[in-house]
Amino acid sequence: MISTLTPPRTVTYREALREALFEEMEADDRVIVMGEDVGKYGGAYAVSKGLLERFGDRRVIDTPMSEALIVGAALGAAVVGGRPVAEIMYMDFVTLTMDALVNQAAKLHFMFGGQLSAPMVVRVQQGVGRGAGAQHSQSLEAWFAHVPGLKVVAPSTPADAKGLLKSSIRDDDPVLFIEHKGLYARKGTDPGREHTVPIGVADVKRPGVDVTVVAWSNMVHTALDAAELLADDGIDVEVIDLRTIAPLDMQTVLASCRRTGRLLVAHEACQTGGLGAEIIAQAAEHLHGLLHAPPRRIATPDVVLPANTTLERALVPDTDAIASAIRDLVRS
Amino acid sequence: MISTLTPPRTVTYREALREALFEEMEADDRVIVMGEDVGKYGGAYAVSKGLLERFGDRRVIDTPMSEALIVGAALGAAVVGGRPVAEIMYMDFVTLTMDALVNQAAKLHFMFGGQLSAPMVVRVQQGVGRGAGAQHSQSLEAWFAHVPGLKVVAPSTPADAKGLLKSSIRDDDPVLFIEHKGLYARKGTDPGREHTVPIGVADVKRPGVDVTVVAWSNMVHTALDAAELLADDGIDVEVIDLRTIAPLDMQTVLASCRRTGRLLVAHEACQTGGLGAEIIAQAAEHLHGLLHAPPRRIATPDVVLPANTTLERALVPDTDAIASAIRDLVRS
Amino acid sequence: MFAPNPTMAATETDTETLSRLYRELLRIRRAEEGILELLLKNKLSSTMCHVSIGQEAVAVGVCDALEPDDYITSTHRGHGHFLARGGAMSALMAELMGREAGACRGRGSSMHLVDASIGHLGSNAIVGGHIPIATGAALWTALRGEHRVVASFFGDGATSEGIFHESVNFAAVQRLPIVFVVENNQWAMSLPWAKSTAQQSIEVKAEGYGIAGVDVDGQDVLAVRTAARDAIGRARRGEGPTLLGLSTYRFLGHSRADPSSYRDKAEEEKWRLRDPVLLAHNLLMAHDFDEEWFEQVDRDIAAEIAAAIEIAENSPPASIGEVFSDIYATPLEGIR
Amino acid sequence: MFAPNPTMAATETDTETLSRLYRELLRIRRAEEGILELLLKNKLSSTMCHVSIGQEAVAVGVCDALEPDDYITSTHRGHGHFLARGGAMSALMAELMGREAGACRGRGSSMHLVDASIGHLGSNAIVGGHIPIATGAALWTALRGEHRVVASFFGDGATSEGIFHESVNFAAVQRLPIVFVVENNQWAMSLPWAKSTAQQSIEVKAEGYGIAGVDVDGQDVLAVRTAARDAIGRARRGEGPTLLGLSTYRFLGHSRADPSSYRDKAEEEKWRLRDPVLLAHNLLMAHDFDEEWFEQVDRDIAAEIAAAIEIAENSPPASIGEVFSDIYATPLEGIR
Ligand SMILES: Cc1ncc(C[n+]2csc(CCOP(=O)(O)OP(=O)(O)O)c2C)c(N)n1
Ligand SMILES: Cc1ncc(C[n+]2csc(CCOP(=O)(O)OP(=O)(O)O)c2C)c(N)n1
Ligand SMILES: [Mg+2]
Ligand SMILES: [Mg+2]
Repeated sequence: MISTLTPPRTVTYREALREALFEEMEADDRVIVMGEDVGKYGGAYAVSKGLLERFGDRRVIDTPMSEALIVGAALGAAVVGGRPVAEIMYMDFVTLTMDALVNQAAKLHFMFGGQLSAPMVVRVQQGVGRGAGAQHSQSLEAWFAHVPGLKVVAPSTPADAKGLLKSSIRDDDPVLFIEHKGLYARKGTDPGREHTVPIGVADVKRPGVDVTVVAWSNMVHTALDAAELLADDGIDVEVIDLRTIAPLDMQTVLASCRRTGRLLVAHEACQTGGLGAEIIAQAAEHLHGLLHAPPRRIATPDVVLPANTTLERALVPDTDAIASAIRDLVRS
Repeated sequence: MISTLTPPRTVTYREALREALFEEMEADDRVIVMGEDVGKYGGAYAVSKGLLERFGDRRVIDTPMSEALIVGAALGAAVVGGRPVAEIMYMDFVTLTMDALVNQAAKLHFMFGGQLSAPMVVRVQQGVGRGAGAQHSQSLEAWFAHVPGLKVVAPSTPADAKGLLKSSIRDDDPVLFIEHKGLYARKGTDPGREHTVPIGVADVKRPGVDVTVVAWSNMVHTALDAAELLADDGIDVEVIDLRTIAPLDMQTVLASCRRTGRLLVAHEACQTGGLGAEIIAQAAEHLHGLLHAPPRRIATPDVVLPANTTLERALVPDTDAIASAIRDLVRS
Repeated sequence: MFAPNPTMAATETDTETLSRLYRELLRIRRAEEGILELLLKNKLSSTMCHVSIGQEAVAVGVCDALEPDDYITSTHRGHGHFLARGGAMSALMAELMGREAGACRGRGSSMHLVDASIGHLGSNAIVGGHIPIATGAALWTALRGEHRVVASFFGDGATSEGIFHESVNFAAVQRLPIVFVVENNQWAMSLPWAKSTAQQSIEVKAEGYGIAGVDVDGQDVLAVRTAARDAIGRARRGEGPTLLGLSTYRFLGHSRADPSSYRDKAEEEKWRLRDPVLLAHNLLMAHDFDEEWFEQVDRDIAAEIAAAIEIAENSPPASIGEVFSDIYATPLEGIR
Repeated sequence: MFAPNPTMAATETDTETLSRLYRELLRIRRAEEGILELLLKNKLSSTMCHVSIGQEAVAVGVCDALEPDDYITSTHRGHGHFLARGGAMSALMAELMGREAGACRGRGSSMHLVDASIGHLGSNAIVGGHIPIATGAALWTALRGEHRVVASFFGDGATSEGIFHESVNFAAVQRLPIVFVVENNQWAMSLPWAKSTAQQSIEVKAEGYGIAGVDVDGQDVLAVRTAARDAIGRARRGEGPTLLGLSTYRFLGHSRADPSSYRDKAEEEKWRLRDPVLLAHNLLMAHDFDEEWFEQVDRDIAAEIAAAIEIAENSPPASIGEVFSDIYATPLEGIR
């Protein structure tokens, strides 16, 4: 279809994040950015490029290699009035920050009788795609869905990334903001300046009637590709992008399943104990007798990820694997 | 029933653990114990009392307050030939050791092409019961079920505690050994010297035909008490004690559910993202159409635990709560 | 390293200050004795309770040197820090008894005290867990040019935690306005200071971070106050952090269940002679404060504590309903 | 802190040693140049690859001072440590190319090298993650009275990690036979050493832990070797750990994608003059080694590398099947 209108601007996921940071820092001088190599280097995945030059080293702080301190100090700054956005370079290094996140940030508001709160964001990046190996490729979102007091988001598109980052920065609770190394270069519509996306609301990225596929982060695109493939076979797939990992928007998921009668959850994290388990469990609890087929998960098997792009590709569910899982589901 | 036989000796859970340590240390001089206050103090929950006196300070090592080091150094000792048993005083402090456990110990065998292995045990203690509050009461086993390469156990009785600790020490992989502060004083049959319990095998603690209840650690006893209550009402409950958290023995669980047609998982960890999700999910995947009622979880709600025994008691599922959940399940 | 000497040095003759400090030392001592009584009567809501009896001069000397706008963070052994910073006696007692009138509305008990209105940013049950929080508060206040100072109290044991190192190192690089107060009571549970570290001088440790450090008699409230004022002054002038090493002693067990059987009785007795309350008392006597004055202080304190316990007892127990609604500061529609 | 001087000190005239060291320096240099070529040809199995060009004297000087039974642990920038310790060239190349003949059977790539048979306990992609492992190995070997020594290599950046502190502190308290080798290449990605810490002398840092420490020219392979021998000797004699500070420089970017635009070109050039390979070369020339000798060394090394790459290319790619069976060392019945 040819149009005479100017096409909407497109941006990459990386640019969308950077714009959200720029705009929020401009709008609110309490917003600061801190982490390893976030300044002149511009962040390991180049998200914070240009921030130092624009906002100076009082608001864009290169820290020593001290992950626990980064999150703990962000929390301290948040408690006394700041709105820090801390960056932890790889999700795998979040292992070094668990006390600050889990025992401190998540608990502080309740534990201290509501006197303190922690308006902070911790940006991390996870997932496969670079053969980065066992210690640089893990997807660990499920842990944080099991920590009351945290909010956790994992956007899949530039628009959602921008909108959710803005909402996360404006939120008064600690938000773990999960990016994916495979998404930074992905393009999408530029949602413009004032776009926000509410935390806690899933998004139907593709409506369909035959089967509900739930995914988040990079896996949303694999699921959408699978859905395209299957459209040719006359299978009409609904793809739900969770967007928020905690708190889960199960209303949207359950409503969809009630319509389609079939549920597949696709995720990159290893299967056992992944977030898929929670989604399937809630579906089983709430949809007894309403599903036409057993609910299913497709996920990376319970392995240690090799630093080897060939093996990596063979392990993580791809378009074909998801498509074939959906076919099985629809047939059964 | 009166018997003329000598009754079997009983031991507490604490004594059973201590005996396992004693016996394994006597049998194998590669077994060492390390952690905070494990020496003269005998451990915060008195499990290692007497070990220092018997084995000396080369095999019973009081460390500084350095949790990450404790687990990391245990790993280092394991790699070069030791069989260390490290103690982390509260599960909540495992947050400080996640790199060593998750990125290192769990991954090392595979990552290094099988050249190295990590025959080590990390003993921790979790759960409520002392009004110990948000940072000393968490149950976090679900995180570790999501980490390929770890083995995780959580025994509920003295005999299982002893048998599993021995198996864990003899195992060539890293084992997270989860105790519960409410269990140490609990008495049970002394299984004797050579008793071991295999990792990865659940135990039917009470056979029954009407409903399957899956629990582990302290919650097993609450479930058994609930089962006793319900026996009077003619409801015959099967209680499965998982014993091992990872790898899960779902064969035993699924076989039971096939017989009873009803499944309840009871756990102390907060509900969302807990291990109950995985169990329900696998049941839903494998038992479609075979359950007479929706599978159910009963767990602590998604809250930050207060340091207040009254509130604590009101939040964590007790015998009555489990009994009434079972009643609902049987009726539906 | 500091070697304790038998008497308190009368380096300061300002008796107004000294009497204020004495009153505060005794107030904390009596409050904790009161808490131990409540504990024996089973009136506490939690089984966790660590008193700081013997260590009061640390809390009192440091807090006396702070300005109202400054911040503190504190430990599992934090009753003294809370009171010395100006926390209400009733908020403490009610918290320990699990009441709504408590500092944390009865949810935190002994290890979690807080009063944001006086810059008390919370005590923490994770040893070392609050040190980066204090550092972050210092970072923020420095970035804003507010001239506030943060004092972070922690024990000798905490210095072995990685987060101590990361925090001090970062504060040093950024020259943050923070005083790291090492409340060195010689023991971390059963671990003596000599087994916590092979370098027992805090001053030398500080050099390893390129910052100021001192080893001070932590039983001498005047010496503590003087050293704290120096450190706080440096911080406020933008000269960066200080490691303030204060040698003190925990007179009782680590927690209520601990008979300290790992300690040498002679060591205990030696330190008992250096009771900070007694030392201040003696110095006041030397400055001609009379029995009547001391008795009046006793009475005032006893009355305050009794009133606080009464307020606590009349306060409703912590509410279960808000356990659910208070998890998030910004609740979301989506939550169930 | 060490200030680099323009030439290498001929403190040692043992030309046999010097020629051995030179050969090893060049071997590592050429191997990494070869790796960069493979990278450009897209022959590596992973996108992660950090070369140590410019830093070779650290690996070579330290490893030369170790005994066969000793242990090392290494970093994300560990090709040099692996080769200097005696790892096979073909195991390195095959690992990077994702082949079964690789050190980790093609599963680890550049950041995970290992060879248990020569006491190489693994390199690590978590900065600092291996330091406690090294410490634990030292603990074990000390407990057993084995007289082995552990050398743990890590960068300047790693010294800010909490686990560095916990490890050094514990090793100091226990007087463990370990050498903490600070491979200080002045930068942690874009962070200069001066922003990593306010105390840039490793010797002074060591005092903070109550252990020995030295600041040494890390471009002078003889100086490195001498300091390492001292430290290893102390460790082996039961005199405890050393912090061995070696000043060096990474000539290229942090990783392949990094143009190091945060660095001053003048600084880079200054350090280029202190190329460890060149310095050793010059010293050998001063000791009358001739062109022919150098050419022969070049040829030997080129042949070794070519042969290694051929072995790698002929090795089957890492097998997918064992990704499942090799998760546990003791597989269990119950696993699915
Ligand atoms: C991270 C962490 N590890 C262990 C504990 C258990 N614990 C509580 S207090 C304590 C000793 C603390 O020693 P120190 O820091 O010297 O403070 P003190 O109790 O002497 O005041 C220990 C081991 C804890 N609460 N947190
Ligand atoms: C715990 C951790 N934090 C961050 C990183 C990302 N990272 C990899 S290398 C590096 C810099 C390391 O600096 P240094 O220790 O000096 O070693 P160098 O790279 O200079 O050899 C960073 C930030 C990591 N791998 N691990
Ligand atoms: Mg102490
Ligand atoms: Mg470096």
